[in-house]
This record gives sequence, structure tokens and C-alpha cells, in this order.
Amino acid sequence: MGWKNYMGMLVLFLMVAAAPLIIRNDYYLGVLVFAALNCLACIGLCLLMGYAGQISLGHAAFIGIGAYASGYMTVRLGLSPWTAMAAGIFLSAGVALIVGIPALRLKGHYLAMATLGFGSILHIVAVAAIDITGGPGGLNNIPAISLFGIALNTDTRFFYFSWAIVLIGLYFGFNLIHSRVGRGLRALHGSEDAAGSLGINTASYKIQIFVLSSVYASISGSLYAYYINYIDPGPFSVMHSVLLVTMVAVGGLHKIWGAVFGAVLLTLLPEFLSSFSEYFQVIGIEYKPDYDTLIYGLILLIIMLFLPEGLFGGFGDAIHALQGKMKRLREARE
Amino acid sequence: MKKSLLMIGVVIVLLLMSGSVLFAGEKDYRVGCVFAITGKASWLGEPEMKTVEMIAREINEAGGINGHKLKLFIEDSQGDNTRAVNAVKKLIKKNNVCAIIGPSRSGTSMAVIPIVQKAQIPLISCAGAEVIVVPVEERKWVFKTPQKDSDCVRRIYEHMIEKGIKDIGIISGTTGFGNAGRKQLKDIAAEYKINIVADETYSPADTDMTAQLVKIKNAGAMALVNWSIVPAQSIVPQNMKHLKMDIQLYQSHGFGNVKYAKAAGAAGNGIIFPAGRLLAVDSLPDDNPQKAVLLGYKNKYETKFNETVSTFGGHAYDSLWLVANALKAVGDNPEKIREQLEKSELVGTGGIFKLSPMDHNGLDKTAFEMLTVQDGKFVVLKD
Amino acid sequence: MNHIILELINLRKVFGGVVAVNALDLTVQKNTITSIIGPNGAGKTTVFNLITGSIRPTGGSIEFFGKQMQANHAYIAAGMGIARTFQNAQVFPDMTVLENIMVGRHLKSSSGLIRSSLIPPFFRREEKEIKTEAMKRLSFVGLDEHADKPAGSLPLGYQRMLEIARALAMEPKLLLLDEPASGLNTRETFAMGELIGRIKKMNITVMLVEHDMELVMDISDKVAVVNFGSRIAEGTPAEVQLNPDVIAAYLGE
Amino acid sequence: MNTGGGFSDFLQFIFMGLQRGSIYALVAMGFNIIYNSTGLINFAQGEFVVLGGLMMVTLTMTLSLPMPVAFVITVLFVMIMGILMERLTINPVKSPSVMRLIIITIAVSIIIKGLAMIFWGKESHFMRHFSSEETFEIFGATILPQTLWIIGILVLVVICFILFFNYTMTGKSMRACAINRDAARLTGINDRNMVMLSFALSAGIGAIAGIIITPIIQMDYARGALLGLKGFGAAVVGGLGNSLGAVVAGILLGVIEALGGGYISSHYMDAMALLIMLVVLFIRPSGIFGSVEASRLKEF
Repeated sequence: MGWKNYMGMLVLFLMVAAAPLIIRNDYYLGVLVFAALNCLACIGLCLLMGYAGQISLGHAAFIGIGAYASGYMTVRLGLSPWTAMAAGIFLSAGVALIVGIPALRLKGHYLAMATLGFGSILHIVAVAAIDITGGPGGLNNIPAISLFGIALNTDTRFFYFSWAIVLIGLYFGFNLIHSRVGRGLRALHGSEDAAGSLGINTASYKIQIFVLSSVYASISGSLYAYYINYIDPGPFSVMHSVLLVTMVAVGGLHKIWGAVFGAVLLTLLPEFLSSFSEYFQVIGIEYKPDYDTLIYGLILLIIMLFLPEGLFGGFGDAIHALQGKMKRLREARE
Repeated sequence: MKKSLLMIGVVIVLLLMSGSVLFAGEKDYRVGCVFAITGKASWLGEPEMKTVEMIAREINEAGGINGHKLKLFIEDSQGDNTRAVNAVKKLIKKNNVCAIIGPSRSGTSMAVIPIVQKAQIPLISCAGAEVIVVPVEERKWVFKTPQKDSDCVRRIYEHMIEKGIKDIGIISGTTGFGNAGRKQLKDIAAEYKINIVADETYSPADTDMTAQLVKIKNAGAMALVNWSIVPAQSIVPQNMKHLKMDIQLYQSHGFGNVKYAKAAGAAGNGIIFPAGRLLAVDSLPDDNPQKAVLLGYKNKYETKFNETVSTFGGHAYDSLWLVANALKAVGDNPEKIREQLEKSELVGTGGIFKLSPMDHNGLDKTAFEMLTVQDGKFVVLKD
Repeated sequence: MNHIILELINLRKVFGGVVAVNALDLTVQKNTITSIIGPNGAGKTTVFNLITGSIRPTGGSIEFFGKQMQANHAYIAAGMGIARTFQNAQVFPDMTVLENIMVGRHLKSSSGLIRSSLIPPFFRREEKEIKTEAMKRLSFVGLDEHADKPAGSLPLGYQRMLEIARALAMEPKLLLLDEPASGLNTRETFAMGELIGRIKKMNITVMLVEHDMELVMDISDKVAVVNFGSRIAEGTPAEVQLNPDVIAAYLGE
Repeated sequence: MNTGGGFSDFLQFIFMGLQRGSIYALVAMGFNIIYNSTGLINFAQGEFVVLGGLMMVTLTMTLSLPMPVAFVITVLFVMIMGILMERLTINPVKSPSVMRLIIITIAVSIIIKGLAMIFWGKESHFMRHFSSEETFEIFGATILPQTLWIIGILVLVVICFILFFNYTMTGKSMRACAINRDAARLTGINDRNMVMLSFALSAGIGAIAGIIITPIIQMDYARGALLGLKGFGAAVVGGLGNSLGAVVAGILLGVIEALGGGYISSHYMDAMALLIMLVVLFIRPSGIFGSVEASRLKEF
């Protein structure tokens, strides 16, 4: 089973390698960098939601922790970006542990609301703790990160860097789900009673995966800070948490590829919509970015009502069905 | 699985390429604009967008600049940093603009500074916070047209000294604008020997500032400065009225939208705030050098869009004219535009601009007029 | 053969005001098949849940290998060597049959989150071991050819077999089977009986809750009859069948 | 800094807290009605409040309808929206997982928000108070007539609520469904209709909250999320499903926020109610009134 995922990674690797040769425009590379950052957070969220079956509506807070740890430590303490990123990871993991232990005893709606509350509180802190976060004014002059002495300060370089991290994240994710731990998680999702009866410490696993997904989010946040070189509380609001959940759900909850697909698709969606709006104008319909919110909501609702496995899941099912049909046809002919 | 991924890749690439087909005529002067047209800060971006579209049309109908048409590329930041960064990149890399106007908000302006600095494209921000152009050594390519918040603070403090007010409370909205103003208020207070006895904040989503106001009242403040740009600021005078607080309320130039005065209702009467003269053009003396420009803009805007002008649209007006004049003088080379901007002079809506290599704003405190609210209207303060 | 593996002493469980298990005493000897029978709602499954630690007793105690069990989570009991199946066959429907059994090897392997995520499965010896062991259990119950199907797609009879294979993968000392034959047809029930017999031969002690009397009487070494949470009879199948209390309980008073 | 002024300040904060808390209480009651009949938390609850407020602004300020007429039309309008939501998004989904339901209601909240933005724009909407804006003075603290309206209407809603669920057939049927759906169905109660009715009632209560608070807070399209979250906080603190608990808890949260903002720090005022919600969720998920069995309305 597993090899397909690793083949997929190879395909993605080739696509990433080739992309800057085809896409010569830094602007689109920049958009794809944001897609990569969302991907990273969504992979972590997908491990939590799709595999461990636990919802989090506060994941933007972990992105924020990563971003602010990176921002604060590089700007105010003068640490290197890598050290700051590592510190962010530990900080996120620590916060996830503290919040996760009580929160993950809760189920379903309670957990959703608890994480939502947690996310809101952290956002309020980011706005109010001006001495650390710079408050609404934010932190600027965050340095670029460098790798082997090369500063990643162009879009092409950062594009490769961010997608390389996504590939590493995918690699860890796939290893995990095809391992003892991953099976334990999926078992937990299938039947918590049965999983327990086989010796799986369900509570501990939920917390571990929550911590892991917070680490993914934190790295995504650190990269954001090094890419934009400026952070303020805006992008780490509850709305962004909801958007991440939307990405995972639209792509397909139960497949990591779904999360990747959903993240890329929804990051690019405003681009599509704005270029469509130019076409719409020709035929006399005025499309305004005001409608974006509505379109996001409609897409999410339609997917959840009619394609609960998400676009990627639905896509996969369709291909399966098609393959089955072809096979049967071939057999019938022989 | 492999096939499907490949398919997705192909579709994405195709869609991306389709967008770049649209381009303007080769000889046009291309200027980019990034405004918060939608989203929570749309009250800033909407008048800005309307203003630049109106002026650009006017310029083009008059034959363009040096025979070139002025082509505007307007992007919506939705008041969001990520989108603003994307938008500025798009303008620079995809639309090849020679200068950028905007963004509307202080936070988004800060977010895009590194990009224009690196790409070496001049940017004229329409946002208030002074840090956008200070320190000038690190802001070689960045300019802004709204008046400086430090000058606004000075005008308020001077007025207070005149009235014998020493102990004041401050309350600010938790946005980039509010935060920057709060810092300036605290930094400059000592210069005027003013005591800040209470320092409170409220979030843009806040609905009731009673708690903050009671604290300010108890701290013995003789006047209150409400520094904010969000609509929630008009709740402060209402709450004060409900609490029967009768100390003088000062607002910042972020109050410069007549809708805010209307939303404050009767409670708004008597608020004092420094702002550009655009808001009170009717009560200006005829010999004021700005009056002609102001009246012209105001009349055109109000006839065309059937809504009251705000200072925010005025900032976009000034920015666009600065760029248009520079284009006229030196053509569309970004470096030359930058140099030209640094020696520009303009009688604008925000004041009389005199930019220099050391001052990328070019306004001083005389750009402000002390205004007051009278029955939901702004008038020049008489005493 | 007289070695006692599990002993329930004066066990009691009350849900709200309802007494589900009342002063129950029961001993289970090593390498035997002990069945608990009784009418619906007699508290049989509750006894299993108490033994596996998914619920805590209100009173009394459970001794496993002479030591009092303190398990308050199912996974702790599993760690002590107690495996179980469920009345409503709880396979993991979205995982393949083989993967289901591989989950059963959880306690016999050790790699954690970090080690798991660093190295891909095909480079890890432990993964190979898990797979080999899982395949053995799969053959044992005779589901080899279904290895790669999603478990949810199997018919109920196979799902029950799969559940047992999964439990066996734990190499348990004690296996609790909760109505393994319910919903099965005669042929499948026969196969199930035969399978349970083979499990006993592997030196695994089996406890059984079952309604199919033929199966129970056929394979059990000892039968305990419970009603309203109390034991009303205990003995060999033959003894129990003649007990007047049992007949009364089953036919109604 | 001098926080003197003593009692009158304290009273002022209490009034402010009552006003905030009443809204949280109404939102929490809305959560409970749907929770009891379906076991789901409606993440679009806050949007009902927004819809109520905005619709009322249009009817009274733009169309100049008299207050009572506008009030009724608004509540009916939002109730219809609630019914539409249930019919179009909740009802058609057969045996959904909890996560899917959560995401569906989130999607609905985004859609309502998007629609509200398109129809009413992004600016805050100003609405005149129900009666005069002249404040009364009580022991040195001031109180707005609108605050009295808010508290009065909350009391009225609670009374109607008790009467409805205890003395009408429909109300009793809804309670029966909440306790045991299967049993209720056997006695001939149409449980699907009861679910729809619960959405309608919940939306109606949300609308009332929106109507009465708008004169004070100036409604805009984006306010739903925070109102919803704090209302949920009240529902949790009061014990999810226990509506009288929710009312007490909502007012408690409002008062704590006001006192916290007044005596501790206004910068963290919004965080306080949320923090209390988290602590209660973590330590006592059944709510602080969870064990109060005496309440006859426990299920609702």
C-alpha cells in the first residue's frame, strides 16, 4: 500500500523541481510559497483530524507561536533563524502538551470549542502583549533564513526551500501512518474500544499526535516569518484556523494527499477567482473579491454534503470506479 | 494516483499561465495600487480606490501624461498582510508597474516594505503610522501622504496646554494605527509636561468601553484622547455620554470620516481633533492656499459617487498626483521617479507637501487644522 | 491443570441504581475454556468489561495470576496479557485485513512516534517482523486471500475470525470472546468452534460469552450461569444442563 | 492609579456586565435548544444574532417601520433562516460523523457571513435605542434605558421558555425527544419536525439577542464568531443542555468580564470569558451547574 504514497512524493518532487522553469514569474512562485506553508500546516492538521479523528479549530495559534518565536528571537534577542525556529518548535510542542492533556479528554464539539477558545485567547495575547509581540504594530526586520551560507531571500530560493520542507513533512507523515504508531492512530479512529483492547494507550496517542501537528504548524509559522520578514497578529486569527480546517476538509480528511491538494487549491482559489473576474467583466457580470467569503463557504458546504471524503477522496473513488469498470470490460471481452 | 497528481499539476500550471495573458498596452505608464477594498478595513480602501480611478480617468481624458496613458493596476489587500505582500509582488513582477500607491493600513504597509526595498520600486503608502517612513535610511523607496501622527499629537497637546489641561487619559484601538499613536502620545507627553494618568485600549471588535472609561474617570483625567481608526471609536463618545463624563474628548486624524461623527450621534458634539482641511473645506477662509484643490476634489468626488469625501480618499488623491507629476517630469523609470519624489512639492488635500531626501512625508504640523464636530458635521474649531 | 489464572472475588458493579453484577465469584483455570452463559441482560458483557479494565468495579476484586488487577484503562489489561473480542465485531473498517492484525502486534513492538517517522516502513526490521507475525495469524484463521481487502468489506463471519486473529496477534495469556458465534450460520459456527478448540491447544486460556448452547456445551471445560448479575450455577457442561435453577432461569419462573 | 469611586464604580461594572451577559445568556440558550434536540453544536449560532441585528436595522432605520412590527418581522425572518439551514444542510445528511456536522455548521456560518457582507456591506450599522438615550443615575452609577430593555426582554424570553416547554404540547414533545428520541417516536412524535422546530426557536432567540443589543454595539457582519464563542462559553459553564444554568452562567461571564476589564486589565478583557470557558471545560466539562438536578428544565 505504502509505495504509492512514496511514488506520489517523487512526482511532487519532480513537479516542484520543474516549476520555477515553467513559472517564470516570481509572483506566482510567491503564491506557491504560501501554498507550501499552508500545506505544511494542513499535513499536520490532517494527521490530527483525519487519522487521529480529533478536530482542532485553533491551529493558527500554533502557526502564530512559531512565527512569533522566530520573530522575537531573531529581532529582539539576535539569535540565528534556525535556533529561533527550533525554539519555536519546542515552545509549540510545550503549549500543545499543556493544552492537549486536558483538551483531548474532551470529545467532538467540546474539543472543537476548546481549541477555538484557545486560539482566540492566543490571538488576544498576541495583540495585547506589546512588549513581546509588538502588539498590532507587529515585528519587522525579521531576517531571512540561510541554508549552507546561502540567504534564502529570493522567491525562487524560498520556493524550493519551503517545498523541500513540505516534502520532508510528507516523508515523516507517510512513514508515520505506515508504522506501528500510524496503525495505532487509525485503529483509534476506527474503534476506540477495540484499539484500547489491543494495548493502545489512546489518550497518550492523541496527545502525541496533537503535539506533532503543532510542530508542523509551528514550522509553517517560522517559515512565514522568514519569508515575509514582518509579522503582526492578523494572519493568526481564528479565521485562519477555520480556513485550515476548510482546506483539509475540502481536499479530503482521511488522506494526507487530500490535505496537500486542499491547501494548494484553496490558496490558489483567490487567484483563479480574480482572473475569472476579468473574464466575467467581459460578459457583464461584475465579480468582487467581496464574494470570496461566500464562495469558500459554499465550496465547503457542498463538499461536506455531497463529497464527505473531499475532492481528493472523491477523485480517488472515481478513478477506482473507472478502473474497476475498465477491468470488467476487459474481462468481459476476453 | 500518479496520473491524478500529474493532471492536477497540469491544470494548476495552465490556470496560472492563463492569468498572465492579460496585459496592458506597451506604452502606458503603469502604476500599481494596493488598497483594502474589501474586508474589515474597507472603509479605507473603498474611497481610495474610487478616488484613484476617478483621477486616472480624468488624466487620460485630458490626453494622459506626456502622451502616455496612465494605466492603473488595482489590487485588493483585504487588509490582510499575506494578501498585501502577494499583491505588491504581483504588481511588481507581473504588471511591471513603475510605482505603487498604498497599502491602506499601517500593518500592511509595514509588511510590504521589504519587498519594495528589494525590488527598488517607489511606494507611497496611504497609511498613518509614522514608522512607515522612519528611519528614512531604511526606507529609501517608501513614502507616505497622510500627515505624521507625531504632528497630530503635537497639535492636540498644544491645544491642551492652551486650555490648561495637564492630566489626560488615553484610549486607543488595538490596530497598527492605534498602537503607533499610543506610542507617540506617550513619547511626546513629556515634551509638553503632560501627564498620562490612564492608558487603555479596546479591540476593533469591542462593543462597550465602559470599563475603560470608568478607570480613566477615576484616574482624574481632565481630557481624553481617543486614538483609533476603526469604527468602534465612535462608541467612546456614546459611552462617555452614558456615563455622564463631561471632560473634553480629543480624537486623532483617524476620526476623519463623517460616518464616524454620524455614528456617534449627539454624543459626538464638541469632539476636537486635528485633521486635514478636506473635512471642513466649507468653513475654510477663501484665501487658504489649499481651498481650491480641496473644493475641486470634494465636488468631483461627491457628485460622482454620491457620498461624502473622507480624508482617506484624499491620501490616495495626493499619492496619485505625486506620482503623476513625477511621471510627467522624468518618465517611468522607478529610480528617477524616486529621485523626483524626493524633491516634489504639491498642494494636496492633506496639506502642502515639501518632500526631501530626509523627509519622505513632506508635511508638518500646519497640515492639520483643529476641527470639531457640530451636529454630525466637521467644522474648523474657532478658538 | 489446576493452576488458577483468573479469579473474580465478590465482584460488584452498579450503574446508576441498576445492579449489573452482584457478588460474583468465578475462577478460571489455565488452558481451559470457561463459558459464561445467561439470559440477555444478565451482565455477562459487563463482566468482560470489568476484567479488561474498560470499567471499574463498584466492589470486590479481580485477581489475574494471583495479583489484584488495578487496570482502569483497557490498554493496561491488554498489557497484562488479556485480549478480547466484541459482541458487535469491532474491526477497523478502513484498514486492510492484514493491517488490522498488524495493529494486534502493537504490544509486541516498540517503535514510537519519532522512530516511526524517521525511517520508512520498508527499511525497518520491526515492520517486517510485524508483517510476518500478522500473516501467521491470518493463516491460522484462514483469511490469507483476503489480506489486502478493507476489513469493513468482509462478511460478518470473516470479521469475527479477523477479530480473533487480531487478538491472537497479541499472544495473550487469556482471551475473552464475546458471543463469537452470534449472527453466524451453522457452518460458520462449526468452524468457529473448531477454531476455539485450536486456540486452546496453543495454551491460551479462553473465556467465552455465548448464546449458542450447542457450541458452549461442545467446547467448554467449565460453564458458569449468571442471571441478574449473580452466579446461579457452575460446573461442567453436563452438570449445568441438569441444574434446576438454570432450567428455571432459561424457561422463566 | 486610583481605582476609587468604590461602590458606584462597582455598580457601573455590574450594569455593564448585566448588559453583556444577557446577550451571552440568550446565545447560550440558542445553543442548548439545538444541542438538546440533535446533540450538535451549531457553529452558526452567532450569525443568527448578526442577522437579527442587521435585519432590524434595515427595517427600522431604512424602512422606518415601527419597532414592534420590525421586531416581529425580524424574528420571523431569522427563524425562517434557521429552518432553511436545518432543511438544506442538517436534515439531508444521513448518519453523519460529529466532525462532518461541525464542519457543515461552520460552512453555514461562513455562508451567512458572506451573504450578510454582500447585503449589508461591511460598515457598522447604527440603530436608535428602543426608548430614550438619557441615562438614569443609581447610587452614582448610570444605566441606559436600553440596558433595562435588554434585561427585561431576557426575563420575558426565559418565562416564555419555561411556559413553552412545560405547558404546551409541542414543548413537551420536544422535551420528550430530547430525553429519548426513539421512545418519543414510538409515541407518535415526529422527531424530524422537532429538530426543525428547535432550529427555528434557536434562530429566533438569536435574532432577539441581535435586535436588543444592536442599538448599543452597532452591528456589523463580522460580529457573529466572537458572540457565538462567548455564548458557547456560557452554555458550557452553565452545563451544556441546561438552559437556566446557561442564563445564570451568561450573566456571570458578562459580569466577570466587566469587572475584569474594570479592575484588572482592559487589554485582556475579551480573553477572560474564554479563559473561564476553557478552565470549566478542562476541569468540569459538565458545567458548574451540571449537578443541579433540581431544575425541571434540565434537559432544555
